[in-house]
This record gives sequence, structure tokens and C-alpha cells, in this order.
Amino acid sequence: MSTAAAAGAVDTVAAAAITPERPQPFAALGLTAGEYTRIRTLLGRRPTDCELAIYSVMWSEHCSYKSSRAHLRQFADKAPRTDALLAGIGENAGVVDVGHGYAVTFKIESHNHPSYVEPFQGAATGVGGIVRDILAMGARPIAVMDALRFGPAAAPDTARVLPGVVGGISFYGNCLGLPNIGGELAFDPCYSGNPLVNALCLGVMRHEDLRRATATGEGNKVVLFGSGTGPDGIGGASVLASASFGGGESAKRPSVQVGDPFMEKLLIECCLELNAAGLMVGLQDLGAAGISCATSELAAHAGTGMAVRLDEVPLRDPTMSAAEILMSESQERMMAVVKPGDVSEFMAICERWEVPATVVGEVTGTGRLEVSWHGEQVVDIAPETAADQGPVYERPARRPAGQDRLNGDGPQHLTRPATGAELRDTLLALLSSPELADRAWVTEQYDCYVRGETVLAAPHDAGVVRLHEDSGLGVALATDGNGRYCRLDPYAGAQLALAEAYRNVAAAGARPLAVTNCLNFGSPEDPSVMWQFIESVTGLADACATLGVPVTGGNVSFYNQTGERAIHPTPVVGVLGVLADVRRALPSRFTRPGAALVLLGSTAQEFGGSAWAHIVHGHLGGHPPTVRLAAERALAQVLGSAAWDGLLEAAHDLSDGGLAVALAEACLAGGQGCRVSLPGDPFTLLFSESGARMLVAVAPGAEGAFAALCEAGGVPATTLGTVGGPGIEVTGEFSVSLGELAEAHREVLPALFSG
Amino acid sequence: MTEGGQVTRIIVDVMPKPEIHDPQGQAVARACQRLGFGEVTGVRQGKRFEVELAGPADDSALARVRELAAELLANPVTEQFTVRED
Amino acid sequence: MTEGGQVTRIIVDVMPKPEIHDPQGQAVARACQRLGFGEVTGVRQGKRFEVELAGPADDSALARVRELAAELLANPVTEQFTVRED
Amino acid sequence: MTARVGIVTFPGSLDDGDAARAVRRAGGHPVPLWHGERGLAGVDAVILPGGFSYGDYLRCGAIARFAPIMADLIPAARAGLPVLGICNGFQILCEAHLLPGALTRNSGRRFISRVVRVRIANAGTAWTAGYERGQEVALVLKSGEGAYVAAPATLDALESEGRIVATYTGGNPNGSARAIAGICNEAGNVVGLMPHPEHAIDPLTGPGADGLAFFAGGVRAPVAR
Ligand SMILES: Nc1ncnc2c1ncn2[C@@H]1O[C@H](COP(=O)(O)OP(=O)(O)O)[C@@H](O)[C@H]1O
Ligand SMILES: [Mg+2]
Repeated sequence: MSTAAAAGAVDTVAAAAITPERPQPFAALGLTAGEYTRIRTLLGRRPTDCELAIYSVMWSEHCSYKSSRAHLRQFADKAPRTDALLAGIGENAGVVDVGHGYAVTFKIESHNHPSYVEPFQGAATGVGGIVRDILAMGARPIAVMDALRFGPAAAPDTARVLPGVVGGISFYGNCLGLPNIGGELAFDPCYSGNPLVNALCLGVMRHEDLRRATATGEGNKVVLFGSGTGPDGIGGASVLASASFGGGESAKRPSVQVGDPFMEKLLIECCLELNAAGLMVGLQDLGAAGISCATSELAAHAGTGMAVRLDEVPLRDPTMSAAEILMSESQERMMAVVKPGDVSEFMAICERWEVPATVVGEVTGTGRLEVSWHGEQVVDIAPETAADQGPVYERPARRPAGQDRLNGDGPQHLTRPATGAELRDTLLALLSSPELADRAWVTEQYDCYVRGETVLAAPHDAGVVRLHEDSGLGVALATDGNGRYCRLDPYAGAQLALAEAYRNVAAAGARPLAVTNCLNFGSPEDPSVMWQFIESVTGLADACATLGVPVTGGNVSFYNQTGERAIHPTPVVGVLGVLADVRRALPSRFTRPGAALVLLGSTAQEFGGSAWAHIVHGHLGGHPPTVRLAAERALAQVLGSAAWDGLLEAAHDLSDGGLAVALAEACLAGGQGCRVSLPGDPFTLLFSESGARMLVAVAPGAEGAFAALCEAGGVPATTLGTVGGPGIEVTGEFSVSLGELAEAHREVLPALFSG
Repeated sequence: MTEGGQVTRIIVDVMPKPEIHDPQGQAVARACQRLGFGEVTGVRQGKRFEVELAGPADDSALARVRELAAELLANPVTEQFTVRED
Repeated sequence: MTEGGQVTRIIVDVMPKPEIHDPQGQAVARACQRLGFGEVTGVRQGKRFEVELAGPADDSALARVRELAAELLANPVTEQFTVRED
Repeated sequence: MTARVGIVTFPGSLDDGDAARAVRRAGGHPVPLWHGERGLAGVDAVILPGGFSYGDYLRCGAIARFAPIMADLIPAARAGLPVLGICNGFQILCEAHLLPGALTRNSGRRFISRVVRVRIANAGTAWTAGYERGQEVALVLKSGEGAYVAAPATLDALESEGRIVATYTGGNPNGSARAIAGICNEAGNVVGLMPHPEHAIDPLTGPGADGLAFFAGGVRAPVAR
């Protein structure tokens, strides 16, 4: 390595002090003139190249939440009071007490843009990143989920992107030994060129294992461990190189990051063993902004300083500059703070797991983040200025011009199926649309069995995993989001996303406890998008308060748009619930003939943004279904009691496609037909998407007790018929065999994507 | 494979681009070291396809296979390929 | 990668033995047909390794890599390999 | 006396915990074995569990085969120690030449995770003695490289010697030669199985409990054939 040359060319703190006029490529690094000036003011001089690199990544939208932070505060400000929250917003992931000395942590995060550029690696590294967030809390990652949205199913680009994304999630998650317990798959033209790839990870720990990202204790060592640092994800830094050295010096930089799930698996086991041995004072994952982020956040959280020798960082590419090392987003790395006396034991455990580990610096009492490069000082900043004092913008927001017209164009003029035969055709059309077709083509690529704790996974409403074998303690998780509802009304749409995820968790018999969210939106510089964003955040925060479930963490993804066209506002909401005994969890399929079928909740004519309007008529307009949070809460309480008392055999929530689709799904999954009669307008009962509804199969003999429970809980219950028979028979309207339903449902995704 | 007629065999080598992280090659290199092949300083692992075509081995056959490689056999974002006659 | 000294690059091609059924190659061949490459009559898919060695590219280097290929890089039950200088 | 069943953890092993649980449920005593150590701790049988040892880089099982513990396991297996390789373990046994043939990419070229029905074709091995010949069981298949291949002569020999232990029924999910889901060595003490019996030991977390008898089999004293 040409040490002298590298050191000679580097921009030092001393040099910066005496060359205030040197032009710096702040704009190419994504900083505004105002932000650049602010950096100069904070430092009292111009930044060095390395400092500029740090601020540019730490103050990016992605890391600083500069457009969203002012609004995200509502999640904390309006959060319902709860004793269950051991760590909340602001940590790598929120931590929730679930009893028996266990706590769980979970978070959802986006990897949208990288997954469009290179679907396989983009999605794979998305899983890797969120798993490290969970690991950084001291938890063992125990399950993953994925919420996916693509352009039209038949579009050539979807054929490129979808199989790659699913393959990447499968590759990375399976190789880590994390069961995939659920997720989402949606198609809409608005996601062409902007697929949404949101990955969720769930972790579990004993209370005492909780770790925080903090660098306390002067003299403690800073250890970087995991993969080597390479020139990944440093597009911006090459600007610095060419500005400093007149170009031509920097080697070709990769356009994508490649994940190494094997290293991540070793990193997980290694971290858990280090944590169990009590060898870590602080722990942080390296994600976006890499070493810049890890060092400045660790030091800022502790209010300490840190001295880092950048030339100690093991490199995959020796031509990397100091700024590039600071910005590199190389995967599968963690940073720990370790007492000097523990370093050798720490290293021994890393060696046993074949995880490279290097001491790169020390905690200091200076309150400064000081970075050196071959003996020269290249960074000297107050870490909190990078980590916590980024710009905060109140961006202008305006209700979009076409919003009233959109809301005025309701679905009431759409032609409705009138006869039994037409109702039957409508059901088949919905079931055989890519939007509602069987997801097995995707979910069969995911291992849901590994670890032996998965009680429910796809196609059930919620994923359920056991935490504790003796007691049966476990958790349920579901994610939901409906871009069409949010496009029509982002405030209500975000609440409906929460309501649906909450309902899915309740359908398993679990008690909903906490919320994570991934807010996928267009450009915050577009006032219409900003309006959608603020409406959604406000709606979600309000609904969380009403339902009594706090937001514990999440992620914002802006700039999901092609040119001027933004995606539908798409907040994806994950709800976590707890089950005292997973042996009482409810599946979503009908397996026992003779069970009574009961519809819970009440149905109104609600077709705005519905699957029927979208799939049959290609129509989007009007208003989404009414949000009924009190009814959701009552429903969840009834379900929880009924599951505990063993009154139910199955429960399936009603959402896209209404009762008709729910019936078909529950019948197909369990291999049983059903006979039902509809007390009212068949079309409305079958296809409306009113919320706060669920379909349940009552355990034979428990009908009376269940009816009493519903009555006491204020939940309307309508007996529709019974489970059993060769197909779905709707009295007086139509019947359709399971075979015909299965064929319509199951061949769709294989035919599209098995090429 | 084919009944009569001319058969041409074209080789397509697909390798990870040099600037792209290759954890697989690194793992193989580490395994070499452990097995006592200490002189191995690096390994990159790629794919090799032998494509059999009906018809003569002319420029148009090569061009077609190049098209095929770009579309199916290699991932243009992370891999590079070479096409040649066997 | 290495500090100074000579570096030799040796190529190891590993292919499934002809008598071994190659479902993967067949799947690629079918995909070719579907994509409109009807002239493709068969595909076999194997691996290509680029092995970097410290030291000169002499017979002993080739012999060592042949040993490495036989022991690690190829599975002698199902695969055959060739070793050559780059 | 409870049988002690060693379960080897390689870097990247994933189903070692599940295998241990299955052994316990079957009445045995699981003994963790570490890839980097020598010696088999005097166990009565060994399971090589599923997972992605060494990331499945190069070929599945190719790097794990050279782990230090294999230097003791290979001769012990040849001398009659009951060894069950599940999924990645099966791949390792093939790479170590304790079993013939190899496992290659699924014919559909995608990872498959699903419940499969498997017919027990040989109930005389150390691990399948708890089944009836011809019995059909539901297990979990989850693999990307599960297609069994071998030279035609090897396949003929496996068939004629009764060394095909299990075959897929009701469809061949991955393109395995002769629908092979599992095979054994000549002595019947070494069995490789692509589907996972350890994920079929409890209806709560799997398709049922059909897989449990594999572990009860290994837990019994090895049977001379
Ligand atoms: N939409 C959101 N809702 C709630 N919390 C959020 C949201 N977006 C980000 N956060 C919180 O802000 C903090 C920083 O987020 P992020 O940068 O994604 O974490 P990390 O630095 O671990 O990648 C985290 O605690 C995260 O949970
Ligand atoms: Mg983090």
C-alpha cells in the first residue's frame, strides 16, 4: 500500500484551517449551500474532505430524517402510556416486554431503490441491514417478514424485478436460518420503476441482554468486526476524490453492494456469544453511512469522545481514500465498545466464529470525534453535530389539486354484478388476479420451519412464533398497507393500514401490543407529497393513541418516484401482539366440516379503493372504507377471549375483496368447502371492504358461549352457514367447486414468474 | 443431442465484475488456505456455460449467443461475460 | 492484493460429467427456447475459477492447482475439470 | 441407558437446534459437537444437520467436508457408527464420499420450502427401523440444491441393493434422479435424507409428527444388517 502517497494527498484539519477558500464539492455530495454554511459555522472553519463526507451522509435525508423529523415527533408525543416499552423511538429498534423475563424487538425498513437497480442483491442486503439493527439491541433475530410492491404483474420490468427480489430475500433469510413468517405482495402501476421492498425483523432477548448504542468509559476500545471494508455505496465520495486529486485516481466503484449472509450468520452467533459473556459496553450496527454513522452515534449517545485510526480498518480494496472508508456501506459489519481488559477474550470469541475483528480506536473524554489517517488528523468534530443536529425542515405541504376530483369520482356508477352467475364470475376474477392470487410461488421460496418455533406463517393472517417452549409464550406479527386507500385519503389510509395489521394479529388470538412502520412516499420537495406524508403520520399517530398501541420504531423512504410521478402514499404498518400460549393461536383456514361460520362486524356499502373497483373496473376514486377503531378494538378483545377459551377453530380477517375472497381463501387453505346464506344485498355482503370484520369458524358445541361473548363485547355476529362440502355454495346465488377455485387461484403467479 | 445437421459449441464464461464484492470467491480462497494451499492469494468463482447450437459456427451464431448471455446467462449489473467458440 | 512478488493466474473449468444428468443445464436450455433462442439444442452449466497464486507460472504451480481442483474445487464423482494458465 | 446422539455444528449450520430437540423428544440425549474440534465424545450416533455450512459457497457441503471433526467422523462412519445427514448433512456425506452421488440445483432453479410426502423404501437402516417399508410420511423439504444425481450405474446399484431409503411420492419436487429423497451406504448405518424429519415432530410447528421415528431409530442401538 502506498502509505506516503495516500497520507501526502489527504486533506487535514490543519490544512483546512489555513485554506478556508478552497472550493469544496458540497452540492455533488447532496448538501445545500445553506447546509454547507452551517457546517462551516459549526466548525469555525471549512470542513476537511473527511468531515464533509461525514456530514454529507449523516445529514442526508436517509440518516437525518430532515424532512420528516418534525412530523414523526407525533409518534412519541401522542403515544399511549405503557409499561411494556423498554426502549422506544430513537434506538436502533424498539423493545417491548412480553413477560417471563423476555423482551422482543422488531422493526421494518425499506430497501426500495437498491432493489430496483439490482433486485437480488438489493433485497438481500435489505434483509441483512434490518437483521443487524435487531442484533444491535442485543437480541437474537428470530424471524423476518417482507412487504413487497411492484408495478403491474404482467409488465416486463416486473418479470425482471420480482423474481430477483424474492430470490434475494430467500437467499439471505434462508441462509441466516431466520424463518420468514409473512409479508405482503401487491401490484399497482404506481410502483413501476419504484418497487417497494420493506423488510421486517423480529428479535428476542432476556431483559438483561438489552444493549444500547453508546460509547461510555474513557479508555475503552472501539472494535470493528465482521466483513472487510470495501468501496461499496460510496458513489458520492468519488466526487471528493476527483475534486482533491484532479480525478483519475479512484478506481472503478461498484454500482451495487453484494450481501454475504454467511458472514452475517457468523456475526449473529458471535455477537450473541460476546453479549452473553458481558464483553460489550456498547454495540452498533453499520448500515447507511457506515463508520461515519457508527462512530458519531456511539460517541454522541454517550456524550463522550472517540479517537479512531482509520488506517487500522481492514480494507478489501487498498486504493480506498480516507473519506471513502468513512462513507463505505459495506455490509455485515458491527462496531463494539469493549473494556481494555476484555479485548483479548473478545478477540478469542471472534476467532472461534472466524469473524475478523480489529481495534480501530478508543473512547476519549474530549467530547470530540477525532479521526486520524496515517498519523494525520483528518476529522475533529463534535459528534452530536453530525448525529443529532442535522437540519430539520418544515417543508411546504399542500392538498393536491386533483384530490377533490378524485374523492368526488366515487364507485357508485360502476356496473355491479346482478345475478348469481355474475357474482360467481366476479369472485373468480378477483381470485385469479395477480393482486389476490395465491402467494405460494413466493412463500415457498422462504423457509418458515427453521428454528422449530413457527406456529403460523403464510398464508395465515399473522405470523406466530413461540418464544418459550414450556409456557407456550409467543408473539404474532402482521404488516399491512393499502396504497389505494392512502391515495384517496392518506389520513384514513394510514389508519386503515394500522387497523388491518391490528386485526390480523387479533385474528390469531393475540393481544396487539406495539407498532412499527415504514413510510414509503414520493419526493418531500413536492408539497402534494408532503401533504400526504403529514396526513399519514398524523392519522397513524392518532389511531395508535386510540388503539393503545405505541409506535416503537420505523423508517422513512422518500423520493419513490419516476420523474414527476410519485407512488401512492404507502405507509406499511407492522403490528406485534403477544400470545400467552401459542397452542391456542387460531389458524386462518377451515379444516373441520360442521363448524358454524360466523361473520363478525357490520357491513356497509364501501367500495372506494376496493379490490373489486380496481381489478374489475380499473377504477380508483371516492373514499376508502370508514375507519372504525372502537369496533376494531372490541373485535380484537372478543377474538382474544374466544381464542383463549377455545371457542374458535379458525379466524380470517376481511380485507381486500371482502367476504367472498376471505371465504375462498379459508376454504382453499383448509381443503374444505362451505355453505352460506347471505342476509342482505349479496354483492355488498360479498365484496364490500368495510373494516372491523372477521370470519370465524366456531368450535362445535361452543356456539352459545361464543354468541354470548360477542354480545357482551358489543360485536355484531351473523351466522352465515357451516363449513363443509365440495365447494362454496351461496344459497340462491351460486356454487363453485374447490377445484375450480384452486385452479383460478394457484396458477397465476407461477404462470407469470416461473420463466 | 440433435439428429444430424451441424452442431456448434460456444463457450460463455460469466465472472463477477472485478469491482464487485465476491464473498463466494473469498470463502473458497480461505478454504484453500485451510487445506494447506497457502500460496493461493485469491479466488474468483464464476460460471461456465457450454451452449450447443444447431447450425454453423459463424459470426451470427456468436452474435446470437452474445445476446443470450446478456439476456439470460449473465446479470449485467454484477457480472461480465465472454463468448467464444469451443 | 499481495505485496510485490509475482502473481500467477490459473483457470480451472469444472463441468458436470457427460454421463451425469444436468437438470440445471436442461432448465437453462428450456429457458433459452422460451426466450426465442430456438436454435439452442443443449446447455451444460459448470463453474469457472480464477485462482491467483504467489509465485511464477511454472509446471509446479499448475500441478498444485490440479491438486487443489481434484481435492476441493471439483467433486470427482460428478464433475470433471481442466486446469490452464490464463 | 439413553443413547447419546452427537449433533455437529458447522459455521452456517441452521437446524442443529431442531435436530437436538427432535433427539430429546425421541428420548435420546443430544450432544453438541463443534466442527473445529477433534473427537466424537463417545457418542452412539451422529447427526449432520441442515443449514448452509460455509454459506454453501463452492458446492453445498464441499468445504464442511474438510472440517477437523470430519477426520474422526469419516472413519467412525465406515466402521459402523450410525450417521444421519439431513439436507446440508446429506450434501456433506456425499462430498465426503460416505454416500455416492451428489445433490445439485433443483430443476426449477428456485429454493423450495414445502411439505412433501415421502415413501420409506428401506426400513432396515439404523435410522428407519421405526417405519414400515412402503410407509408414506409427511416431511418438510426446504432446499435449493436438492436434486440427487449419480451415474446411471450407481443409480442401478442403489436400486438393486435396496439402498434407496426414501422416495418422493405424488410428484418429484426437485428433479431428483428416480425421485430419490434419501439413500444409505452398504451397511445401512449412514443415511442421507433431503427432506427434514426434525421439522415434522410436532403438529404445532410442522406438518405432523411423522418424522419423529427417524430419531427414535438413531437413538436405538445401531442394527447390524
Ligand atoms: N416512521 C418512523 N416511525 C417511528 N420511528 C421512526 C420512523 N422512522 C424512523 N424512526 C426511528 O428513528 C430512528 C432512526 O431510524 P433509522 O435511521 O432507520 O435507524 P438506523 O440508524 O438504525 O438505521 C430509529 O429509532 C427509528 O425507529
Ligand atoms: Mg441501526
